[in-house]
Amino acid sequence: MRRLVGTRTLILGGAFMIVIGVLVGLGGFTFAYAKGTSYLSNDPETCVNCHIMRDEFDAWSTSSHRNVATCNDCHTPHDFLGKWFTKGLNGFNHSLAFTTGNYPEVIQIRERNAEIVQENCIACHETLVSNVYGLHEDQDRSCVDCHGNPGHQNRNTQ
Amino acid sequence: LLNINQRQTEGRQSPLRVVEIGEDELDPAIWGQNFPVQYEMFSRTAENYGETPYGGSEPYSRLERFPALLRLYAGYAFSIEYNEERGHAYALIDQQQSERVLQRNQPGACANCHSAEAPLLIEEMGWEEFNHTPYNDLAPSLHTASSCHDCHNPETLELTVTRPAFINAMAARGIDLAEATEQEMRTYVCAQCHVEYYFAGENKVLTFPWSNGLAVEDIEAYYTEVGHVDWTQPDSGSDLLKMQHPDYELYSTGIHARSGVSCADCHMPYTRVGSVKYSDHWLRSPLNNVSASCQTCHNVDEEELIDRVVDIQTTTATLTRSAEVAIIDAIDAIVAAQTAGATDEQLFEARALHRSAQMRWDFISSENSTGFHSPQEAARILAESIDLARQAQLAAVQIDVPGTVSTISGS
Amino acid sequence: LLNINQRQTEGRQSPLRVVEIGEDELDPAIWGQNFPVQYEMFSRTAENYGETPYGGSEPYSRLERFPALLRLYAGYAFSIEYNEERGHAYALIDQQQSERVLQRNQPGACANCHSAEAPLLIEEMGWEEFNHTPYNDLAPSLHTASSCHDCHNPETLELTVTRPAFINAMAARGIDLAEATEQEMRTYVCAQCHVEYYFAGENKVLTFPWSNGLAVEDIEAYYTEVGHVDWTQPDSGSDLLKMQHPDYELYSTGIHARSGVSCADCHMPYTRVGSVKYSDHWLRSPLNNVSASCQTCHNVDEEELIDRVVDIQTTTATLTRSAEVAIIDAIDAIVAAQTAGATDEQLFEARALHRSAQMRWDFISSENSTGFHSPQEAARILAESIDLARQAQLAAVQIDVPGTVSTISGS
Ligand code: HEC
Ligand code: HEC
Ligand code: HEC
Ligand code: HEC
Ligand code: HEC
Ligand code: HEC
Ligand code: HEC
Ligand code: HEC
Ligand code: HEC
Ligand code: HEC
Ligand code: HEC
Ligand code: HEC
Ligand code: HEC
Ligand code: HEC
Ligand SMILES: [Ca+2]
Ligand SMILES: [Ca+2]
Repeated sequence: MRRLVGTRTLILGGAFMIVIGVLVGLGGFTFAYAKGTSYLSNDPETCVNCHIMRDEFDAWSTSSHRNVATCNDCHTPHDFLGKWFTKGLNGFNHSLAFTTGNYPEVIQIRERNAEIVQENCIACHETLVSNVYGLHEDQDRSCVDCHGNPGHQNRNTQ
Repeated sequence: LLNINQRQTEGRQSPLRVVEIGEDELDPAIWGQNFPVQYEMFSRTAENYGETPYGGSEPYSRLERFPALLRLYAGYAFSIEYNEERGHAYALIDQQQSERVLQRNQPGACANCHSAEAPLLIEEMGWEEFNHTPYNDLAPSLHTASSCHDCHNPETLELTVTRPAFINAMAARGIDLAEATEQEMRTYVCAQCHVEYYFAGENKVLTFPWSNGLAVEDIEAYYTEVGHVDWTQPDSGSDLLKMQHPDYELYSTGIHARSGVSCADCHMPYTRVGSVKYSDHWLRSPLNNVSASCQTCHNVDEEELIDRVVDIQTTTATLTRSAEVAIIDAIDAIVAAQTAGATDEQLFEARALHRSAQMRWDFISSENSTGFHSPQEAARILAESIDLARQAQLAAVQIDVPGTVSTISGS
Repeated sequence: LLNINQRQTEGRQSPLRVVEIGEDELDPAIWGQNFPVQYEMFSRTAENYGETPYGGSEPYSRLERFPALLRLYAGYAFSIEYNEERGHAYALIDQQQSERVLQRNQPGACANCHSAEAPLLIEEMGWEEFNHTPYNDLAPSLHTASSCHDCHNPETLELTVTRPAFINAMAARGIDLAEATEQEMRTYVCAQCHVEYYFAGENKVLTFPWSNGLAVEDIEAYYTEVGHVDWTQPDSGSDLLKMQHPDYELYSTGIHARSGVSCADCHMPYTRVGSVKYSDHWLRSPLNNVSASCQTCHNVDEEELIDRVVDIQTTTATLTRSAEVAIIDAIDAIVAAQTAGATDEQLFEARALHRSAQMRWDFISSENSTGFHSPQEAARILAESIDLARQAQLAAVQIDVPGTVSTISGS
């Protein structure tokens, strides 16, 4: 079971610096792929500019959420700054990984991104889960433990 | 997760509190005024939803269904009455009306898991005093079967453990309950009662035999170390151990525990009522509620999921019957040797093997999931039980008694 | 399993065909010109990646590691040499160099699963003829170990089954291979060889004993019906059955098979090479490749996944050793009874029980996943093996032979 721990803190300055750093990074790493803008768009297709995202895209397009949530609805924070900060950070990470080809055989979501997804689940399903998730300060249970992968359905437990 | 925490606060306030629930409030109906949905669900534990292939809420006599038990429990209270268990609503009355209580003097220790009054009485009387006071003397102060108070902090409603035996046993295992995650608490609240136990010493102090670990071998080692014997079987003369509902212990060895799945995940699945999810407080067989209990994690149709469970259980049940046959063969052989004049010294090995075989069989037979909580481990334990029982039988039939000539075996 | 099927297409698209592959082309190197990646991977089955806790590609002697086998296989070829199996590249040479072949005359039937030439020779010589021709006479025409041709249609590259024994056996089960789904074919191609078999009748026709079903009881019933005996063990005089690699049969009773997971899903997982996913043709232990083999479906870290496998295997291995002890005790008892002058008639029951016990033990011992393919079923079968072996021992020690007086057992 995945434990969700730690809290996300956004320091304005830091965020800006990274975002800038990332834009440079993106330019440098993936210009050749001409996908620098992928992370700045809300269109799922743009994620799939990287074939490596194909499995998740395919799984998403058959998931219960295909009509209700796009990649960014789940994978980037809903608040403005956090959104651009995350797009930047992921864009940097993934572009780097993609360019160097240095990433795991089976891609696994990172802790920080899992937390973001969790927040987004709750953001959309707040009323429904308010009762059961209102009980404790240290919420350590991931929705995905039971709901497999609503965005993808590419795990056996789905 | 800042904004989550904010929501939690909202969440915690959402159910409007009609009454202030006192620290010592035991009556579910009072709690129910603040939490009508959970109360309504919890009350349904009084409902009989019928039998499942190996479980369910029909309190049939296990002694009638499995006559072998009469022989195996001979001389012990369980041979008088032993039924399939049912919902929490019956926790107190089923105990009070059991022939095991009516015909035998039981200690107050029995009340630990069958009465919501237990924690308060323990505070009042003291731990040891509570346990060794005769059950019948305590009886007048026992009114509430299972209550919200067993598992919840009346103020915050957070999960909490209220039973000293569990707290002591976890301490003996070196586990700090203060560190427990919320997910672990969803199992620990159940592990206060759904576990193997015995009454230690003069004061009949309720104790869980966990200090060596939770595996059946660890539990046997513990009982050997403390020299515990539950009863001596009249015909075989073997000093035996009785296992009771080691649901938590068996579960702990299974793939679900390993995957972080808690008791509550399957026995109290979230259920949508209106626009909100609640934990289903109707504690029962998941086979009565497969869609909520299993299908969220297993995207498999209901029929197939039930088949998976029942196939696992049928394998366990078949091996359980084989173990019963083997143990009874062993008892017969021991009795025959005795009749032929074998001495206690000569019978020592056979009886020791019989003890080991029967406590293993009982560990699975008395566990309530018929092996589902840990399929391979249940089969392993029964395999060992059978092996030990047959060795007991062999030891007995090969005893050299005056009037018979040495047996011919080379082994 | 959705995404697996999706990925399949990817792999197949890419390759441009450099050469035309003839219908009877066996040489993987030629196929490799069109499919260099798969060829390169397949060639690695010649690599020794070492031992895993219970498997791996180190061809150690199983007889040295488990000396009990010498006693259990006494009088049969497997007591001469029997090693841990390794990669497909060695399929032919390991057979040719095995003392089981060098010291015993074996039929051509042996070549069915160890040589890519088999299907062509069968076409040429005829099915029965191929099987009963002495292995040594066939030897000169056997050159290729395992080939693409075993599993693929040379033209379309679709999966295809090429071995008559499998096709006949599935027909006997009433299964129409023409109806097989792509996912089923990902298991069937393996089930051509990774199965229990025997040589039927004078012509030594390779046959899989499946007409009653795949469970060990079904297989035993089949052999009893046709009155098959693999060999008579010299010291016990029991007519025994030898089980060989029932990988497919055991797998079929497991939760993975039930969930539609195929052999190829775990032993040939999709692997990214550059931008394309290929089926990893380096057939080996998944423990050597957990991330691709398991993590696609199990979102659990590698170490934990390995622990889960090894724990299941350790339980199986422990029970397997217990069964060996029990069976050897039975053999000893039978021998002792014989020495004491027991008649074949008196020994009939003990020997029959011995046969049933040993074929069950061998079913799990000779299966190659050490129980992982179906954990609970493996434990169940070993439990029965132990029970039957101890009953055989009991039957033997209780035989009434001239010169000894009736035993004292009441059972
Ligand atoms: C530049 C190519 C590229 C694009 C475009 C791309 N990804 Fe990825 N992504 C990758 C690579 C490569 C990885 C593997 C990185 C790793 O796991 O180390 C990855 C991993 C991930 C992960 C799991 C690892 C983690 O950091 O949590 C998530 C989630 C993810 N991508 C989401 C997205 C979303 C959402 C989009 C579209 C907004 C997107 N990706 C677009 C290349 C890309
Ligand atoms: C952008 C808003 C949004 C986000 C983000 C979102 N959901 Fe949903 N979800 C919905 C809506 C709208 C529905 C109703 C769709 C329907 O009924 O077809 C839904 C349906 C569901 C359902 C019921 C249908 C099913 O899939 O069984 C589950 C469970 C669920 N969501 C879980 C989650 C989880 C877990 C997450 C986070 C991983 C999540 N949702 C993220 C909007 C969202
Ligand atoms: C312990 C398991 C578990 C966890 C953790 C869990 N859920 Fe659920 N969820 C369930 C079950 C069971 C149901 C089905 C309820 C029913 O059948 O009435 C459900 C139903 C839902 C539904 C669909 C309700 C409907 O019927 O339309 C949504 C949406 C949902 N959950 C969202 C979430 C979100 C968001 C989280 C994380 C905050 C979460 N769940 C965490 C078990 C879980
Ligand atoms: C409804 C919410 C939701 C939507 C929409 C969604 N995802 Fe995800 N995604 C998740 C969750 C939850 C996980 C974590 C899965 C897990 O932990 O098993 C995840 C994981 C991933 C991963 C990492 C692989 C893994 O299984 O950990 C990638 C890559 C990814 N998503 C890409 C995408 C892309 C690209 C899209 C749009 C086509 C998308 N996601 C749409 C919820 C979503
Ligand atoms: C993965 C799901 C799962 C988990 C986790 C689980 N159980 Fe069960 N439990 C079952 C199933 C399935 C049965 C069999 C029900 C039947 O036979 O009808 C069962 C049976 C039972 C029964 C008997 C119910 C009856 O029908 O009489 C009890 C009591 C029980 N479990 C308690 C527990 C406790 C305590 C825990 C945690 C320590 C636990 N269970 C964990 C699924 C689960
Ligand atoms: C450690 C907790 C615990 C203690 C102590 C305990 N019980 Fe129970 N009892 C349970 C649980 C859990 C069940 C339900 C599971 C089962 O029946 O296996 C149960 C079920 C029962 C039942 C109903 C099923 C049956 O056996 O007929 C009776 C009657 C009963 N107990 C009597 C007693 C008596 C008498 C004592 C004292 C000698 C006692 N209990 C001590 C936990 C406990
Ligand atoms: C046998 C143990 C047990 C008993 C008795 C019990 N509960 Fe619960 N209750 C739980 C568990 C487990 C949860 C889930 C808590 C979590 O996941 O944090 C829960 C959750 C709750 C919640 C939080 C919302 C929800 O539905 O998840 C409320 C409110 C609640 N219970 C009220 C009650 C009331 C009122 C009673 C008595 C009528 C009661 N409980 C009896 C174990 C119990
Ligand atoms: C204070 C003791 C106690 C606690 C705590 C407790 N139980 Fe029980 N439970 C019992 C007793 C006693 C019975 C048997 C009642 C009877 O048969 O009269 C029982 C019966 C059951 C049954 C059988 C119901 C049926 O229909 O056969 C299930 C399932 C169960 N409990 C699950 C749980 C779960 C899950 C938890 C924790 C969330 C839990 N219990 C916590 C004492 C307890
Ligand atoms: C909170 C998630 C969750 C719930 C609820 C759950 N399971 Fe599972 N189950 C798992 C996981 C995780 C595994 C381990 C295999 C894997 O990683 O998928 C598993 C494994 C299994 C297996 C294969 C292992 C074995 O013992 O043979 C069966 C069968 C199974 N579950 C049945 C059930 C049934 C029936 C229920 C309901 C009573 C249930 N599960 C409830 C998550 C869950
Ligand atoms: C139905 C297919 C099949 C037939 C027929 C067959 N084998 Fe095998 N053989 C296999 C498989 C699969 C393996 C690898 C798995 C294993 O070793 O258990 C193997 C492994 C071997 C090995 C290497 C491991 C060891 O046992 O030392 C030898 C040698 C061998 N076989 C010899 C023979 C001989 C001799 C015959 C004929 C008497 C024969 N095989 C008939 C399928 C077959
Ligand atoms: C032991 C059986 C076996 C052998 C031998 C074998 N393959 Fe395969 N091959 C498979 C399976 C299973 C698949 C997956 C097919 C599917 O899922 O439809 C596959 C798939 C393929 C594919 C499709 C693309 C892919 O990678 O999934 C190609 C091309 C291929 N094999 C070529 C070869 C070549 C060339 C050889 C010899 C060097 C070979 N195979 C030997 C079993 C085998
Ligand atoms: C034509 C017969 C045949 C077919 C078809 C076949 N195998 Fe084998 N396999 C063998 C033989 C023979 C060996 C043993 C080789 C040796 O030890 O010399 C073997 C060995 C293996 C091993 C052991 C490798 C090691 O490192 O120990 C694995 C794993 C395996 N096969 C998997 C498969 C899978 C998966 C398939 C189908 C996709 C398959 N085999 C199809 C005959 C076959
Ligand atoms: C769910 C995954 C899974 C499936 C499906 C599966 N296997 Fe396995 N297999 C394993 C694991 C894990 C092992 C143990 C490897 C070890 O011990 O190192 C194994 C072991 C083996 C071995 C021995 C490998 C060695 O290390 O010597 C053979 C041969 C084999 N399997 C063949 C098959 C065949 C044939 C099938 C289909 C009929 C099959 N397997 C299906 C996971 C799987
Ligand atoms: C194609 C999907 C898939 C693959 C690949 C796969 N599994 Fe599973 N596994 C499952 C499913 C489905 C279940 C049944 C439980 C469930 O529904 O989650 C399961 C159950 C299990 C269980 C619990 C049942 C048991 O036998 O105890 C274990 C352990 C397990 N898998 C380990 C592995 C390992 C190790 C591998 C790799 C060698 C593997 N699995 C490969 C899908 C898969
Ligand atoms: Ca019950
Ligand atoms: Ca091997």
